[in-house]
Amino acid sequence: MSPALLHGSLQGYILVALLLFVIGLATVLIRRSLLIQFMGIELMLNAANVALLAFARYRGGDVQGTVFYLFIIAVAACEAAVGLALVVALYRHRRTTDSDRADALRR
Amino acid sequence: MRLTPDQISAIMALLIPGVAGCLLPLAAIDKDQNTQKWIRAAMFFIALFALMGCFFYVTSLWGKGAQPSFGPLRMDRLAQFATIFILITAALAVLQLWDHLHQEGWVKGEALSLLLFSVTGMILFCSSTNLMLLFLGLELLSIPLYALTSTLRQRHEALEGGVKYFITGAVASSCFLMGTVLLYGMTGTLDAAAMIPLMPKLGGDPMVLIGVVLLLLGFLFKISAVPFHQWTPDVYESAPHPIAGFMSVATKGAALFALIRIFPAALVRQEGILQGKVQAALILVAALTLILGNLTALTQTNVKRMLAYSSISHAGYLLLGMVAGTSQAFIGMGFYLVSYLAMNMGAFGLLTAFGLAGGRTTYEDLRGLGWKRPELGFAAVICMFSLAGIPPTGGFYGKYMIFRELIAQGHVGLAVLGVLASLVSVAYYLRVVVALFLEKPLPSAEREASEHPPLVASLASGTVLVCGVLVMLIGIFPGFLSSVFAQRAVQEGLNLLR
Amino acid sequence: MFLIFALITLLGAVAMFRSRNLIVAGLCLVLCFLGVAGLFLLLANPVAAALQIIVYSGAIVVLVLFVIMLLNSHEEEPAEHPRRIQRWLGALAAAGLGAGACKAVLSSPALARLGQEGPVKVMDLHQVGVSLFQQHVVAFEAAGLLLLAAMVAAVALVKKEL
Amino acid sequence: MISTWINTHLLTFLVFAPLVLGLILLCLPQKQAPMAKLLGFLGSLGVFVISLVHFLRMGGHSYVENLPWMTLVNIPVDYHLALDGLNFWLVLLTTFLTPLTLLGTWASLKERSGLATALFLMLETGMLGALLAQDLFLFYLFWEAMLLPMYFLIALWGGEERRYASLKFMLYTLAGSLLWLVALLYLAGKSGSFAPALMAQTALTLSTGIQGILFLAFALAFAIKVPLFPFHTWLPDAHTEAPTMGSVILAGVLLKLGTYGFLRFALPIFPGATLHYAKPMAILAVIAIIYGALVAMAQKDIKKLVAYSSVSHMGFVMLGMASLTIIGTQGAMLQMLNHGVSTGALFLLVGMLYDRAHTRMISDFGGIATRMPVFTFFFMVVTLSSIGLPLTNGFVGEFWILNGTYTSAFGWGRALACIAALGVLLGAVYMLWMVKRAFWGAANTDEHSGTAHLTQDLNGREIAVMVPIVVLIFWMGLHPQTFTAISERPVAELMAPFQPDAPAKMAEVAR
Amino acid sequence: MHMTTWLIPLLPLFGAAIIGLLGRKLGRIAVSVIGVGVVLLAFAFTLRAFVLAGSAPDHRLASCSFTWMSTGNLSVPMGLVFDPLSSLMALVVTGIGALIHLYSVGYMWEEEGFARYFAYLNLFIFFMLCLVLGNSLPLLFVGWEGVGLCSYLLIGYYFETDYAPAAGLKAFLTNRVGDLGVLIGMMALFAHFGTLTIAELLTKVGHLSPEVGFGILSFATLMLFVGACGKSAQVPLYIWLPDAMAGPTPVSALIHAATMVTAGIFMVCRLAPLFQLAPITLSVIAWVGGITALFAATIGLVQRDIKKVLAYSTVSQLGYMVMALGAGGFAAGFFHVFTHAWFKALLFLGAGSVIMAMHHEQDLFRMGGLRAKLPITFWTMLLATLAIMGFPGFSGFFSKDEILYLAYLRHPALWVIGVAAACCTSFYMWRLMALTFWGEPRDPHAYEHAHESPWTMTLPLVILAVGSVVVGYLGVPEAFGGHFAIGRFLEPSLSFGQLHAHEGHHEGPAILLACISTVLGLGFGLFGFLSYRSGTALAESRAARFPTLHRILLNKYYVDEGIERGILAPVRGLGRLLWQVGDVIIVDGIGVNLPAALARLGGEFLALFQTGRVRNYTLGMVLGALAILWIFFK
Repeated sequence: MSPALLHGSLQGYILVALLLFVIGLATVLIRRSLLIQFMGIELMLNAANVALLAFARYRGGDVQGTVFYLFIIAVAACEAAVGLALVVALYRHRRTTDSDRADALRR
Repeated sequence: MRLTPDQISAIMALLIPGVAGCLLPLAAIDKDQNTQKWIRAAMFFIALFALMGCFFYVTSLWGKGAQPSFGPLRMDRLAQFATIFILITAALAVLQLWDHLHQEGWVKGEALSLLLFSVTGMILFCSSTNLMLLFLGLELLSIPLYALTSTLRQRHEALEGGVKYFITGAVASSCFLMGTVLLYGMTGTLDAAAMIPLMPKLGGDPMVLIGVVLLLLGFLFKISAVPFHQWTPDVYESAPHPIAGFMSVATKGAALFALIRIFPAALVRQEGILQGKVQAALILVAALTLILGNLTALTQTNVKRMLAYSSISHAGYLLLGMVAGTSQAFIGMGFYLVSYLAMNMGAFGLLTAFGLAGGRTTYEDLRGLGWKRPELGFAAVICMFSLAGIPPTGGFYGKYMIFRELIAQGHVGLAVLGVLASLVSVAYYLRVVVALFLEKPLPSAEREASEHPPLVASLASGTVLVCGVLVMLIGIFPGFLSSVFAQRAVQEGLNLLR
Repeated sequence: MFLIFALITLLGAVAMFRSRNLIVAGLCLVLCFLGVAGLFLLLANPVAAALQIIVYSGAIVVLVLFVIMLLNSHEEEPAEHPRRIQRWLGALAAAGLGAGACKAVLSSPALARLGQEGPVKVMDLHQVGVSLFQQHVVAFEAAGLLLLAAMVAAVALVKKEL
Repeated sequence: MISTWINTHLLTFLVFAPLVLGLILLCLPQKQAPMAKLLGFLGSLGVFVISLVHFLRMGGHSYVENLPWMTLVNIPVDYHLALDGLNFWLVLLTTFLTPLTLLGTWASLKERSGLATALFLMLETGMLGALLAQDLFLFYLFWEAMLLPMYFLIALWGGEERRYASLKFMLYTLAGSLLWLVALLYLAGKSGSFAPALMAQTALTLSTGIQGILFLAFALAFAIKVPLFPFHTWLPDAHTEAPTMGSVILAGVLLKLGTYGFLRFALPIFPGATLHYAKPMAILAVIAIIYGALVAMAQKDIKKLVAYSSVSHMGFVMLGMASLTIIGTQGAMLQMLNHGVSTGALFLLVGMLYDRAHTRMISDFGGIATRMPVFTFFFMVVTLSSIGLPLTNGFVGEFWILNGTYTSAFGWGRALACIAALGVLLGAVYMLWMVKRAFWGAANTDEHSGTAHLTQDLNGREIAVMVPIVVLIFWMGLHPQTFTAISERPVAELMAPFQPDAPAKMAEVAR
Repeated sequence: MHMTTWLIPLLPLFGAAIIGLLGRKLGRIAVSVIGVGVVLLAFAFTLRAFVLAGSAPDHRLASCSFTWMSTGNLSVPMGLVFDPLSSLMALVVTGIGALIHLYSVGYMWEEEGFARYFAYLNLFIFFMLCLVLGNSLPLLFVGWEGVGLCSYLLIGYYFETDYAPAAGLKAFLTNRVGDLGVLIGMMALFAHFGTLTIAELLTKVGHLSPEVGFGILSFATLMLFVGACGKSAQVPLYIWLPDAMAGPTPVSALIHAATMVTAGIFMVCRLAPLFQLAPITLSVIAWVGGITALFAATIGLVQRDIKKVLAYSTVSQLGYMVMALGAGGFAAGFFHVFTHAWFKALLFLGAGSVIMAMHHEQDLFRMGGLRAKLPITFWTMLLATLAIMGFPGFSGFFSKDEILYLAYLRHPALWVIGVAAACCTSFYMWRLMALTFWGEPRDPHAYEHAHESPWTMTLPLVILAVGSVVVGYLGVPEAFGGHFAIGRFLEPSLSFGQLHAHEGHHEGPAILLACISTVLGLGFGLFGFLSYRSGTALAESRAARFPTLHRILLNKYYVDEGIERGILAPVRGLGRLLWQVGDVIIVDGIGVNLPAALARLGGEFLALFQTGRVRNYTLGMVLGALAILWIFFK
């Protein structure tokens, strides 16, 4: 690894973003709890945020980046609302937040 | 800040359903919506009115030949075509929803509001090349759909479907977002159109490639192409019939229209390396989609799941159009989508029209129904044959145009795969026909039917008939749709970008 | 500094991924978000950093924790089946993606070129506002609609009377 | 005014009049089934009369309707119908058999007979359209459109195994035609047109290998329809399960579309490939002749036996065509009509038997002749025509085909002709053996047997159906020129490229 | 003139149509009048045409009406030709036909299907005339198959029984095997000569240089001869003829003795110039004929059914005729056809008369002593017996000896065979006569009621008897000082002006040979007569002495069983096999249902991935993305 990477070059940020993205994805893939999966999704969105703002910074402080970031936050909030509402509603029926147990629909 | 008339006319198409979507929850707040039929009627009326208004507005735009724009929002012919497509689908879904929600025993006005929001999102999704707008459109169309899937939340399957859709959908959206961000970062612009000149320099860069893949993933998910399809059958099964139909048609359509706009024009066409790669990926996905969609549909016992897999297989045919990648192929896709709209809304509407509510949607439930309502049965037959691509129905011409271009581009093998797939599809579409006409209802089903006479679903029946007629009309006058509408949409819409 | 915040971020994420207890996971998520906010500061974007802390760490994660409490499911339920294939394939895919990402980032010439560009420009809220309401007004409207839609959806999903 | 319209748009009228009539019948309420049947019969009879009158007046000029229809994906599609020597009699056969079949099966269908009549008329539209279409795309449309009514006829009014049979029928035929569609689109893409003439020009520019593949794709679709061995297995099922009217028209006209397709499209578009594949085709045809006959011998169900006899007879048609001689092809043309009349009549007769006895098993019968002499008379006449007794139609066709094959240019013509002639013998074996078991002998008096139910001989309506068929059988046997003169010249032109002395022949024909 | 010639075949057809369609309403008398009348009229017209043709310069009278079938270079006219051969044969057909029609009126009077019978019979005359008079091979073939059909219908006349339809079917199918040969022969001739009109064909053959096309000629003629074998009941296709006795007796007389079965010989004569150029075929013909003659005669020795004896006798006599053809004696062969027509018809009709008198009893061993009861029948049959055994001065004598002599010229072994067959013939004929008319009545009850037949039956007997005696004098061979008049008469037809028949130059010991054969024949006749005159006891004891031989002969050398096991059963088995294996397993199973099952199985397998667990769905997406990434980075 080059020192630049360790000291905050663009590549470093992007790397962090992608790793964050992958960790989020892994969470969705491997964890069973719907709530944790949901958190994984939030991680993925955040990874995009990191990358977005890093790019914006290296694109000469592009305002679009921050604007987009605002929208992403809004989207994250919306997803949080709907997602958690779904989880709660499902929990009311099934008394579980285990995604593996919600497998009535298959084949 | 002042809006110019051009900007206003560009955003009007979004505003009409959007505002109506905002209004509807006001009516839904009233607890009496369960008892007061006029409130329900008013809600449906508002929704329909909004859709109709928007429809007439956009058709007038089309008629005038106006292609207004508002910043990154471009209401060009392609967008107008897509908008009309989405609006008709939504209108049919709303009409069917009236009957379906009554069959399910209660009514829920929020569904209409969500539907309108989703429509707004779809229109937005189809009418821009700005990736930020695209992402917002994607979310605006998806988030209401997550909830719509779970409309019938007294059933746990409905919620399960919603959750599954949400998780997979959110992952796909995140991927789309990541792709957007990466492309933005590498090109410095969010406008796909503006990326064109930069692509030759960047085409081989790994970050760009990753970005393109992630972006593509978002689209393919919405199109429900294999292997991004697995939510589809579960979600369709759990969703109300009209919503499932709406999702299968409008979502797929919107994603494809957006794909037509973004990929060939902005990313692929100008750049040799990328084009080859995207095409190879699309070939793989399309082939997988065709095989899996058709084979799995063959084994289903539930009509709705069959229709879900069938919609996956149709995604395969449509993707073949993307593989061909010529403007003629895009015209074919537009054509295909319109006939698909008619036949698939007809197919899903059938379930409502025959009064199959409460999760009863197996072939067994359909037995002998065609004889009870011959006109519906007839329309169903037309829709099924059209889905199977047998002339002289609309479905045939769509396939014809796509295969024709595919072959002209040298993908004969894929075309053969396509026709073999449609051969397989005939078997399962005919099962519906067989069930409707060939078999007498089971005695138990007869008894149940006599105990619970289905509500007369006149609106849904009407939509099915309209769909049947539409399919036949498209089949008889294919040239009209293809040259007057699809061709102009693709040529004038995409020319604007180039 | 970058290294510290990056490590906070990633370790927070990994800790969330690993934790059995849901509440602990939520707290790890907060940690991760704080790390991200720190990164934003390093990227000369205090606006974003603030929003990150307020909205994400504040609102969203709290919402999640709230739901965790509400549902009373603090621990992940024991698995019905081990599903080893899923775990291993998932882990493998994630590892592959991670490795691929590292390789891609390091091997991307365009990225390296971009990394050497330009002076640092601190983001201020005014700029953002102007851009938001002039260039991106359509997107803004759409985002508003989106929030409304999400609200309606959430209400429709969980309100008492059907 | 209508008559002038018909005069100028005769072909369009012929093609679509049955469809319109069928749609009208669909709208009639269920209770009006007798009315619907009557209307259907009279209407189709009218179509027949009009076609007959106009065709007889045809004289020198031929009917053509050619309008540009639409342009799909850059390739124009024409609404091009034409009546010429190749399809003249097949069209008349179709319009003739339709009312006849409706009359013959008047009492067969108890349930929803109005709907069946409507479907039947739609089927007529499909067949006439396919026969008259000169544009390949139009042909394909009608070709596929024929499937649907037939599918429903089998699936809704069929026997016990109707689901399997109808699905098999559908998928089998679609499998061929879909692959053919790919070839069609390929060729259309190269030539930019669906006109056979242009396609033929384009095909010449393609490499031999590609021509061969395209030809095989065309041939597959047609061969399945014919059906040529080994693509024949849908036929026995479809025939056996189909109601009488379906079987009649399936044997009478539908199968001919396969051989007609060869003649009209596959041969002229790919002369080179045709020459190359003529021998394999002829071999398959001979196998079909023998195989169909041998398998027919093993059948226990009369209808299935007749179905397999169709395989054998259509093998003759294929053989005649594959001989690439004028005699053979003319024989094939005639044999198509023969088979349409004879086998159609056989199915009608079997249907009449089934209506009375509700069984078709040979073993359930015995001594039919003692109960139904008139029926036996007609059955014998048709049987004899089917086994190719001279002076009936069957002989002339088979004789020409065999002679054509014997003189064909490719090496094995003589041997093939001799083997195929065995089919004539075997035909007599299975038909007359069946006749012996079912018709002769003492009447089967067992109460559950089929013979016991044969209380009534043919009634006036049924006799009225059979008489024109018998007249035709002898007419075609005695004066085949009536039916082949018109195709002499087109066939000669068609075969000209395949003759060893092609240029000289062409000059002669021109003269 | 031309119109009246057309009336010759059309009159019977007309009669058949009228009787067939209106028969039940007409009544028996009208049917008889029409049925017999049309044939008589046809006979009259034939006689006229015969005379006219005889007086024509080239002995030919041709009438052509229209082109029957024409396409490409194939053109077949529909026309009649009267030359010596065909007009003579037509005379036989209509003449003897008329007599037998007349006879049938009496014989069939009681039958239910009287009208049907006459319709068939008239139809038969029509087809036979087509065969005889047709000017082209296809037209000949029309008659050829048509008489086969009528034979089928008439054999199966008693269709309520089990055996009659089976016999009819056997006859038709065996004939069809022969027809196949004719068909192939026609194809070969057409392919080579480009015409199927007999006159043109023979003209072209005349111009044929000997080196070219002999192979094709051999092939074609061999194939044609296969047809002749079928129709004229030669080994191995003779099997149908004995069974054909299931039909009414007049039918046996007309069709299976006098006319139809001789069609094969007629056809070979018709195409004699062709056959003459094919020496291989000729020798095949000769040997087949000889073998048939002896083979059938030996079977005839032990048969108990009176009609079966006559049937095997017919086969044997046909063998003679064929042997004559093979020896190059076309005229001699045809002469025997001519004489045979008289006496064999007479024998059958006589047998019919006996059978009727005995109330449909056909077993010789149950008859006896009928001489007194049936005097006319007895005397006429006696004359016929003398004729068939070749008693000097009777018709059979001349024709048979001419044949034997020609056979000797061809190969002495053939002569030996012929003489052996003649001895057998004498033996079984006298056995028949003795068992029927001499001895004690072995069925007293039937004997009591036996009485002479009505005049409609006896009149034909008498006429035929006269013929049996005298027609031989039309062809007294040159060896006996005659001119072989019939041979000279037929010359224009047989040689068609190009080639000379090999007949006529008699060398060698003709008289001696004739004496030997006659003496032997007489001796065996006497032996037969003496053996059976007093009853069946002597015969039974003899049968007991050679049980194996007797059994083999009685079972007709097990040929039918052999054919059943060797050909029919395997073919039927093959049909079943092809159906159950070829269609059901291979084409349907592997070609159709297997792909369908595979598709379904594939669907089931793919559906396994639809686990219902959302993690799996996401994993699928990720793997898909990985795959696409792999494509992108490849």
